Amino acid sequence: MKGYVAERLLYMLITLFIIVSITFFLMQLLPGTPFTNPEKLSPEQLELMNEKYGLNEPVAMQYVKYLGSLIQGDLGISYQYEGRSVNEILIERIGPSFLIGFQALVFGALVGLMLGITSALNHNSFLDYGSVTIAVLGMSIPSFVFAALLQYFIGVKLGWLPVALWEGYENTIMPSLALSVTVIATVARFIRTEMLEVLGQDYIVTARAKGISEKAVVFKHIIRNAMIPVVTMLGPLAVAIMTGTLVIEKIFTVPGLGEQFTKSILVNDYSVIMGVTLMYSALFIGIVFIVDILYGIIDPRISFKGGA
Amino acid sequence: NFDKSKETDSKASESETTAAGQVLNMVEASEIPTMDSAHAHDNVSFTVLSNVNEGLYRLGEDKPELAIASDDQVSEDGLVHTFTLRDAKWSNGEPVTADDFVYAWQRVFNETGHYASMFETANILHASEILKGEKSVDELGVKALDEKTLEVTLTAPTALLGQYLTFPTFLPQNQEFVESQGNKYALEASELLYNGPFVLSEWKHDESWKYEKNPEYWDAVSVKLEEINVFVVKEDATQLNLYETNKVDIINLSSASVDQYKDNGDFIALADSEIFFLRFNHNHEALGNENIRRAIDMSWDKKAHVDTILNNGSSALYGLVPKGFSVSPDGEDFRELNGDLNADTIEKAQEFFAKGLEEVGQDSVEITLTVSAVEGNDKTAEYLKNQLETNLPELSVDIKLVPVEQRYELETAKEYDMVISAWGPDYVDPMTYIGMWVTDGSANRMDYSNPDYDAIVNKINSENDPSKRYQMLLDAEKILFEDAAIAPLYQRGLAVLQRTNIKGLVRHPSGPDFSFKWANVEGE
Amino acid sequence: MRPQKQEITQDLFVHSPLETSKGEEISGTPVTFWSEAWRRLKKNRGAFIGLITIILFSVMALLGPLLSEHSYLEQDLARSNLPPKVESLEWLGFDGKDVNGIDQYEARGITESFWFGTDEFGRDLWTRVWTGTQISLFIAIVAALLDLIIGVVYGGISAFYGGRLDNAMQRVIEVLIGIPNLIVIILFILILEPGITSIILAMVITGWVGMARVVRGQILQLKGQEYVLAARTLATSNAKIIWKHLVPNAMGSIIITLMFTIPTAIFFEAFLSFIGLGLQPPFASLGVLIEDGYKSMRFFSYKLIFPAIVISAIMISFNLLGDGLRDALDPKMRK
Amino acid sequence: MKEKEKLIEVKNLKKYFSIGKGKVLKAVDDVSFDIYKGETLGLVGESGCGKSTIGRTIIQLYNATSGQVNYDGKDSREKSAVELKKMKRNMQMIFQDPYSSLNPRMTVLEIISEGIGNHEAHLNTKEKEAKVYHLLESVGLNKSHAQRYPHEFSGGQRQRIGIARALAVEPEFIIADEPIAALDVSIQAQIVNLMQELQQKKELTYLFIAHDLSMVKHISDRIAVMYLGAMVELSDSENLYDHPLHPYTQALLSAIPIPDPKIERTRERIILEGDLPNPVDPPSGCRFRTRCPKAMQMCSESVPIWEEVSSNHFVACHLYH
Amino acid sequence: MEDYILKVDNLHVSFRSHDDIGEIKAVRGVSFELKKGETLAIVGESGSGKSVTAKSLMRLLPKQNSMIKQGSVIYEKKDLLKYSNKEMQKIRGSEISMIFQDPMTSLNPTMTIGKQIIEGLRKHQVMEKKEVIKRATELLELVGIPSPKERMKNFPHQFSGGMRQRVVIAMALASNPTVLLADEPTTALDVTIQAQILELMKNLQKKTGTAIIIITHDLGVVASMAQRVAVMYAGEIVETGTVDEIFYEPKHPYTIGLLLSMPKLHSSRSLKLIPIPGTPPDLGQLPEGCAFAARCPSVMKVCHTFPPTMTEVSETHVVSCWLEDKRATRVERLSELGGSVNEGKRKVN
Ligand SMILES: Nc1ncnc2c1ncn2[C@@H]1O[C@H](COP(=O)(O)OP(=O)(O)OP(=O)(O)O)[C@@H](O)[C@H]1O
Ligand SMILES: Nc1ncnc2c1ncn2[C@@H]1O[C@H](COP(=O)(O)OP(=O)(O)OP(=O)(O)O)[C@@H](O)[C@H]1O
Ligand SMILES: [Mg+2]
Ligand SMILES: [Mg+2]
Repeated sequence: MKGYVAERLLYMLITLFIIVSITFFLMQLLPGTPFTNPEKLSPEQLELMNEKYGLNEPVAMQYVKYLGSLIQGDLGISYQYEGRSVNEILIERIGPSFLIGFQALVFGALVGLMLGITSALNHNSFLDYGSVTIAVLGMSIPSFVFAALLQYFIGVKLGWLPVALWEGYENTIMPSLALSVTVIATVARFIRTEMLEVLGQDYIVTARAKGISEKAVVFKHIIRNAMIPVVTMLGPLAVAIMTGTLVIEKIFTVPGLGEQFTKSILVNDYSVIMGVTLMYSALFIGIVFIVDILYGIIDPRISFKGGA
Repeated sequence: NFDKSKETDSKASESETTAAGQVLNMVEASEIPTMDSAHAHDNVSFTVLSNVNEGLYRLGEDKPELAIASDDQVSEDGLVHTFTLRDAKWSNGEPVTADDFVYAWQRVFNETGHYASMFETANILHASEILKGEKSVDELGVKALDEKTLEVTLTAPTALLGQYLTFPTFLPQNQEFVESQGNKYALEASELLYNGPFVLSEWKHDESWKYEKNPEYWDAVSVKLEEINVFVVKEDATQLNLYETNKVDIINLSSASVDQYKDNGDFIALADSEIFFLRFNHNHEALGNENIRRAIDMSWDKKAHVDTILNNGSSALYGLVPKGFSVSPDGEDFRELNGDLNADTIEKAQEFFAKGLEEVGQDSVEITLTVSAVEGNDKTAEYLKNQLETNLPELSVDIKLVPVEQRYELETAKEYDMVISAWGPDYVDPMTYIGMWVTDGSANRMDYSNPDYDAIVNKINSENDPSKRYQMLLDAEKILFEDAAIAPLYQRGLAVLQRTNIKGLVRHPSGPDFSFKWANVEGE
Repeated sequence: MRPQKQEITQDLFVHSPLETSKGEEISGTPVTFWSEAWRRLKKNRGAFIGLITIILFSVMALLGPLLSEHSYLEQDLARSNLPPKVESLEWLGFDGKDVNGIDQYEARGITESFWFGTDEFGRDLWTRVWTGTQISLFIAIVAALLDLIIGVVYGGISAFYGGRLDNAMQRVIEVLIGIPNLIVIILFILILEPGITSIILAMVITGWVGMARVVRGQILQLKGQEYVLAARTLATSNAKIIWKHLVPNAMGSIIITLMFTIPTAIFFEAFLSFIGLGLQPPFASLGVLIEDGYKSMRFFSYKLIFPAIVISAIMISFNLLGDGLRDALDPKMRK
Repeated sequence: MKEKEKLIEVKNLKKYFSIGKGKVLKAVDDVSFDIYKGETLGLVGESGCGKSTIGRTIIQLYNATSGQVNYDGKDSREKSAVELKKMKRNMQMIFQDPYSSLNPRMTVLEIISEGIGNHEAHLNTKEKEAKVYHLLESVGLNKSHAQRYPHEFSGGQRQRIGIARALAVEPEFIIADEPIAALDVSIQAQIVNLMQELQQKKELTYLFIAHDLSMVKHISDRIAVMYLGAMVELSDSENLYDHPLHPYTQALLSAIPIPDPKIERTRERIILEGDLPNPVDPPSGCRFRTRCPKAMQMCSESVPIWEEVSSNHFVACHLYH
Repeated sequence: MEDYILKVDNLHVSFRSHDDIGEIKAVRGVSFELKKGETLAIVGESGSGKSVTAKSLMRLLPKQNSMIKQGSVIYEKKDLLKYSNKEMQKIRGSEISMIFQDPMTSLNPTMTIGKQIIEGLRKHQVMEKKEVIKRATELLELVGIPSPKERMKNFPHQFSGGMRQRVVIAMALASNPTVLLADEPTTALDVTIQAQILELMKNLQKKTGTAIIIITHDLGVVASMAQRVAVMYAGEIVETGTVDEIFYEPKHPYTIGLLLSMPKLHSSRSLKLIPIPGTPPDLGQLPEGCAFAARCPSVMKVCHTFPPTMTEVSETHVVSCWLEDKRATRVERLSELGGSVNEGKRKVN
């Protein structure tokens, strides 16, 4: 087990290194400068600024320098927020993204689970189609539309929750709800499929034969066994939504990472791009690893070697 | 994560009763990129900086006013200005001294500030040489004669110095404080000093910031607002929803919502000074032809475009300098004086086009219209394409939508046929527009070159007589339009919802968006 | 067939064997895999409704624009922002009245009816919605198919050969996911000219990864099946084993995953257009129409509602059909 | 019995599986035996003792860890590619599970002609079809079944399809890996009869793997008994049945339920204690000693040798040395 | 004769087939009774409805597509088929328990062995947690699992097939059921393990007096376990009798065929096995008359059109076959064809 973890960690580092390197070079090819408002910059001024930030050096040189400071844990300084360190920005922004992402994940997983269970237990009945429709609506109506509707009806018309801003816990509810739509769809769809599979297994009949209640059968026996593909899908999805999503954060003014990231790419904020990429892929690779371990916990038959 | 939430809870309830108390809540579409005046280069930074700090001059309601300087003595030849400073204080109790200006100004060069070129524009002695690296920063034409006296030397006299000096790049900085903060300077509200009407009491990055009245401000008696909360809200619909739920008091309306609110009492349509126009690539086979360019400029319905498509208070533009931006020494608007240029019927446009085609020896023209993916621009492009193709049947237009950054790149590299560009003024003088088009000017980006135009711009820069100068500015614009060098599209307008009890809020056509100094909430 | 109530008489008690071969006969006519699947698909109400809806919408996407006299790019500011109006469907809200209850047609003296209303350019939304449906369906389906092909091949190879190759191929996937795909897409579209082809290719560059992961998981499970061993003892080539034995049996999961790819592609295209990397105006996809409609959803809600209904209906249908297909193709569900 | 000609020689065959974390599972550990042309060799033993592994190693689905398998007197590892292909054709396998060994998404025709296509690429579709029809008839199915899918068949019929698939490439040697274990008793008889008929008609050699001694005895000339990766006894079937030597064989024989209530009522069973030990970590010495009713001191100390105690009767047990 | 504890009367069970073409009549009029402490074996080909019969006693058939059409299952004077779900849950696993066919798949792979045993115990007995654990450990010990305490924490995949089947048995026995339904409890196991398990069940029965219904198609198992046998074919019981009656005087051609197709350890190799030709009928499209007619060597004209009636051969022996009809004199009986059926009997005598 220890050896396995060490081996995986090594692979993870190598993968990260490759990601960072490729991203670094690709990023240099993006059009434009990292300086905002270039409209007003004269070529001479641009030259001076490039020199100041070391951007006129050969790319290879910049790359070596970047790796150098990266090893010391320094992600550099943002261009669009001049002077602010990327480390600080990341730490600040990841919190809100993570919070709403996590809530969305938990809520979405629960609702998705219920929809999925309803679907599977009533296979090919109208309850099934109904649940499928709700789940699919979640993925076919874009989340920004859903978010806007939530904001308007719950925030403005009913006044139950604050429209936006980031002032207290109640501000996290609507963005989490809007985000959870995707999670609901994913979980519901996969739970349904998997449960149909599990429902036909002998051990479910065995469990029923013990005389335990139907609820216990579903929750203790079926769900867990239907969990594997859900976990496979949910892992990357969790990373994606917990590192922030552009639209939801924008609509609900969540000071998160998602908006930041897209913007940093569009305005060539090199150091932020690199920082977010690094964090995102580290999280992703980490989650894949955790998912692999989770497989073993959910289904003890799968040894740590597993992976899918 | 909500370590801050508890303290803000009480504030939140306070702000619910907006406009009760001298509190103003508003939104801004972006975070403050920087609070270091040496680096600042965008409206948000400018707005915040000019409300919490003050330089020699500040922007008044329509012209620059003396601020930290109580007096501005000009030498005979107009080259030396001697400023006498008031007894103003920094927020840490230190006095604001002439050295603070010298330090801050030199620092702009040391820090390679984005707007170092403003010193050149303002004719400050040796600014150009320092930028080119020919002279050292110490040689900049600014000197502290004593603690309260500052001497500024110019290369040529300019009537606009006061105007220039309102620009946030010219704000003072306290050397001792700046140096004590090291590279943390201006990163947080607490890592800054203030000498303006307000202090930044709270700054939550990408979330909100808060101004509070500065009791130490020399003119504190004129300041009525106690507190201004600014929230970062990037989505138009969210801004509107916040306004409707009384969370904020002022917002800009997106064009989609204008129809719904234009009869509302809070609705205000304001003219802005940002202009949108078509840059033509003058190297282009067809677009190098003056008549073709003129035809394009004339051949479409600018009015319908602003009224129906944009529908956000923007107005059609038939010139370079926008309406309501600059007045002549006689008090007349620049635009009124020069009238609508290149405005004529479609038939006329078709004539020009036919003539142009003949001149370039082609039957039809195919051009690409490059547009950056900024809201509104794509709509303009769609309309333009349709209009041009309908009215000039020999012309076909391909829209090329590109990311924002790429547009700048294509523009500077002159890899376009026709591009939708925008320009916002840096200071309140027509020169901020006229100066763009000199041969090889850095804002030209279309290889337009007319020696007459260059000559007149040169003359304007050294002309001291305001009326003559103004006439030359008007003439310059005419030359530009005789050449049909560009095709103006529209002058941006703002559709604003603002609570009616807010008075005295001053909006500026350039630099900072607002000054809060004179604002108050009525009914208190 | 049933004999009349007959007496059991003595003469019935004589030896009377059936033809011997009959014992081995299977009753009923032979049904092929696909015709059987099709028959069962028809029995599945949900799937059938889904299929019909998809066909309906595809037909509308092709014919819809022809039903209106206006083309999708014909502008006329005089008739801009007209609410939807259909004669005889006024009771359904197709009455040409705006939010303030003013009949815009009357107010502006327009006699023609625009079924889905018009946009600010006065373009007929009916035509635009169906043209958009055409574009979106095309992009989504082509992108999904490419994802499918690449993902299946990649995942199949990775899982089938296993070991080091698998390990390496999985790391490649991680790298691909790690590199921000927006960067890749921007670069890609800058190299190619913007347009449908480059949008599709750009989406496919990283889009296939999900499919590859799913296929790999399935094939890892399937490759130990005895029929695979049997094929190997018959000296069947590896490619043939993957293609004929493994992939068809992983179809269920592949279909479900495909159903997720399609909406993702549609909205990703809209996002690309939004940042200037997508379709060039005046073309509009459903995604772009929804983005546009969203901005003015309060005052001109019809601009959002129609494209949103179309896309939701299509997505729900695809998913119902997908579920049905999964069931129909699943040998375990067969009798 | 006519002069015996060795078709397959298995010498000191070992097959280890590494199962991660440095552990090795010795599925087959040093096994030697011969298979003669035309005979049926039965291979019995508890589930998991390595029967299938032997079969699969012989047919080269697995690569042996060490030891050799000689086919026609030549080590298969030394064969050229052409010879290997020929060998693959000469050997075929019938699988245990008639449900999972047929691809549910292929027609019977496709399933059976797959091998023909691989080995006789020159045949055109018509010829292939004709061959498939012929094969179907020879296993007691008919032409009309060719276009159907496996799920339309009963277990016994499926197993016949599996046999037809194996026969399609005209092998001389067939490894039948528990071909009847998953079938109903009444169907088992059909399959066994069919296999016997085919053997006579086509002079086939069988390695018949099973764990059910009564059926194995019925079909086999000789029987080999395995326990936990090793062979414990090998003899003519009658002989093995009448004079089992190894305590494990004895237990196995006594455990077979006999469909006769009166015998059952009076019968003494040797009930083995405990379960099959873990093959990752087998007992020292004789592997059977943990369950052996006759275990002695020395059983835990040394591994019993595989020896021919009487003619054609091999056994590995300390009791007989 | 009223001392039975379970009486099944005229049970009919059907399935809606997946594609709605028709009804699969899996069980058609099954009746039998079970006395205390008795073992009844139900034998029959795969698909003959044995498991469905057992599952319908427990009411464990899938709800969506199965229907118990008619009949009654009288347990302690009440009809189980009329019980509510809640009441049924009380009976299941406490008074009537069931052992399933496949030990590999009938345990939940993601739950420890201990939890799975305890789950049933806690449902039915009001006991302290400690006591429950103790009882579970005892049960494991009882079914012969060494070091049961540690083994409780293991997962099913850490057990061998034989051990798993013993766990399943332990679970079924947890509450000393009055009736135990063992659905092919040893089919998937090796003969040596099978012998262990059968021995175990016999011993337990002796101790607790549980009545057992053992379902199998292995006549060897029947011979060693049962007192009475019911032979099923295509959803019907075609013959019932004591073991000896079934083995030594089988009447139904199917029973005879079954016995003939078994290889005998003692018989010579040259004797060919006699399989029953053909395959069982499609339960969705049953022929008129006798379901076995198509495969019956002694088939008569009457068999094709009329379902056979029950004939009592002896007080305990009932057959449903036209051959037993007085009128069927001219037909050669299969039992006389295959002398080897009675081989065993001859040997013993
Ligand atoms: N590919 C493999 N990887 C690891 N272990 C394996 C593999 N194949 C078989 N084994 C192990 O090798 C041992 C022998 O397996 P094998 O399949 O040969 O047994 P068997 O005698 O055929 O059993 P059965 O009667 O159940 O078919 C078992 O413990 C099994 O778990
Ligand atoms: N859930 C179900 N849905 C549809 N048909 C079913 C279902 N369960 C059983 N059947 C059908 O009912 C018939 C009887 O099945 P059953 O499981 O009782 O057979 P069995 O005698 O137990 O056979 P085996 O020996 O194979 O276990 C079969 O034809 C089977 O296909
Ligand atoms: Mg095996
Ligand atoms: Mg059964």
